[in-house]
Amino acid sequence: MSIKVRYFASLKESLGCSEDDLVFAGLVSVRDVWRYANPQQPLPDNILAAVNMEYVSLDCSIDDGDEVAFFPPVTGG
Amino acid sequence: MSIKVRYFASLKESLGCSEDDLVFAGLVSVRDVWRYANPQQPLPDNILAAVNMEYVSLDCSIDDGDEVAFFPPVTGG
Amino acid sequence: MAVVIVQGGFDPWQEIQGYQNTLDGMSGKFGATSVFVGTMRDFNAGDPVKGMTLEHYPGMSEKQLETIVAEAQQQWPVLDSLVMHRVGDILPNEPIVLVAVWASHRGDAFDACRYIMEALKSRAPFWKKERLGSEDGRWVGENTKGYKSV
Amino acid sequence: MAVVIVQGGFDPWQEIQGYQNTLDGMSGKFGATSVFVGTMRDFNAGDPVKGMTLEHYPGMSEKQLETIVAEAQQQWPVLDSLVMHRVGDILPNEPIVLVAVWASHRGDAFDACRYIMEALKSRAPFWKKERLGSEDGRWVGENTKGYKSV
Repeated sequence: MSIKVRYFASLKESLGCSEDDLVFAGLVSVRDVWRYANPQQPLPDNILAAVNMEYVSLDCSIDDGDEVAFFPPVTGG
Repeated sequence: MSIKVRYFASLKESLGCSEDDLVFAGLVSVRDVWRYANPQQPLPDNILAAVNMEYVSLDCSIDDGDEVAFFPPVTGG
Repeated sequence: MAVVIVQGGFDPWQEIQGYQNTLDGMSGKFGATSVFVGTMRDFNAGDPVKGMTLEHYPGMSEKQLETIVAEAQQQWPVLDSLVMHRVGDILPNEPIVLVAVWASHRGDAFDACRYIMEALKSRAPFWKKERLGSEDGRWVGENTKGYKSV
Repeated sequence: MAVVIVQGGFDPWQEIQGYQNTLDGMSGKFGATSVFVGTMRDFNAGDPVKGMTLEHYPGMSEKQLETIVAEAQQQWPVLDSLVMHRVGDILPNEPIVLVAVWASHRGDAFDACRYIMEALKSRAPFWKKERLGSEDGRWVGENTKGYKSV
């Protein structure tokens, strides 16, 4: 299955990457997506994750075509 | 001593009077002012009283030149 | 800090904009503005209302509003505020009252604005007389509470 | 109910006035409007700030704001609401966010407006990067709480 990964704000800057397209076989969680996409980088504390623009926990499982996003705490308003 | 008494809103309408000038000798309270000014009318429940535009209790004593006001619960805003 | 009793209509949004423009030295200092506008409805206590007349106690209404604003300033770091209240004849859909509070932070702005509004409803000497049909007017008996559990 | 992401400046008071004028059938029905406007300050965390850039997650920011507004509607009898949030480059004294809620009664308007604002601060995917001096920008770490005891 193929998914899109997106990064925002300070995370995008520190990774030097705003998005990635990944292909997986089998069941994967949001946490797995991070591991595959960033094998050198431990998952930062306080990170937030969304699948298809809804907040999810890091253990949420991913379906084909999903858009997975990682970002730091929000600071709008 | 001479004081001014004022009435507002529904109280003004039911008394048919918006203000009175009264002259007293000796110590009087806000409650006494009502009694002298309206001997036929018992003091209504829920009435509010002000002396010189500050809220007071009905037992507050009055000085020469004071403006005493009686009015129903306020309904502004 | 301004307290204004208004005879005749006013546009609350224009008033806020105009007042904010006069706030010299406030530029860049306030992060939060909390505003409440009370508008006349065309129904009350189950009846259609055609209009109303707002009576007040001139002098005392200003004095009480200024006291209320000073109390809010003592409790929260308010940078500035504007309170306007209309008197006289009013039609449905017209603004009755405006409370605007400027502060550095949102919690203070919200709290102070609501405090001023609740205190105004319970202590500022204004009285509403509604025009219902062709009949005489009806004095509004008492203000409802602004907090559910008070 | 409207949720708008704005690129470029906006005048919150004109926006409210304009939006309110489009609310057909609301005339005489709303008694209370509660508004919050967040404005950029020229200081933060002890440092002077020259400007900032607001990044967001296009699509998700609208979706989250619409969810938040729907939650407020479920909890309070909201007649209408307007939420605007700016993105892109911003200078001090410029508005960042506007929340306006129209309701019959003031308690509902106040509660719903504050709820939307607090939820927006904690859940809507916007990020601020401040420009301090001649240096690079600084990402704002986390939003402060809007209630004292939360």
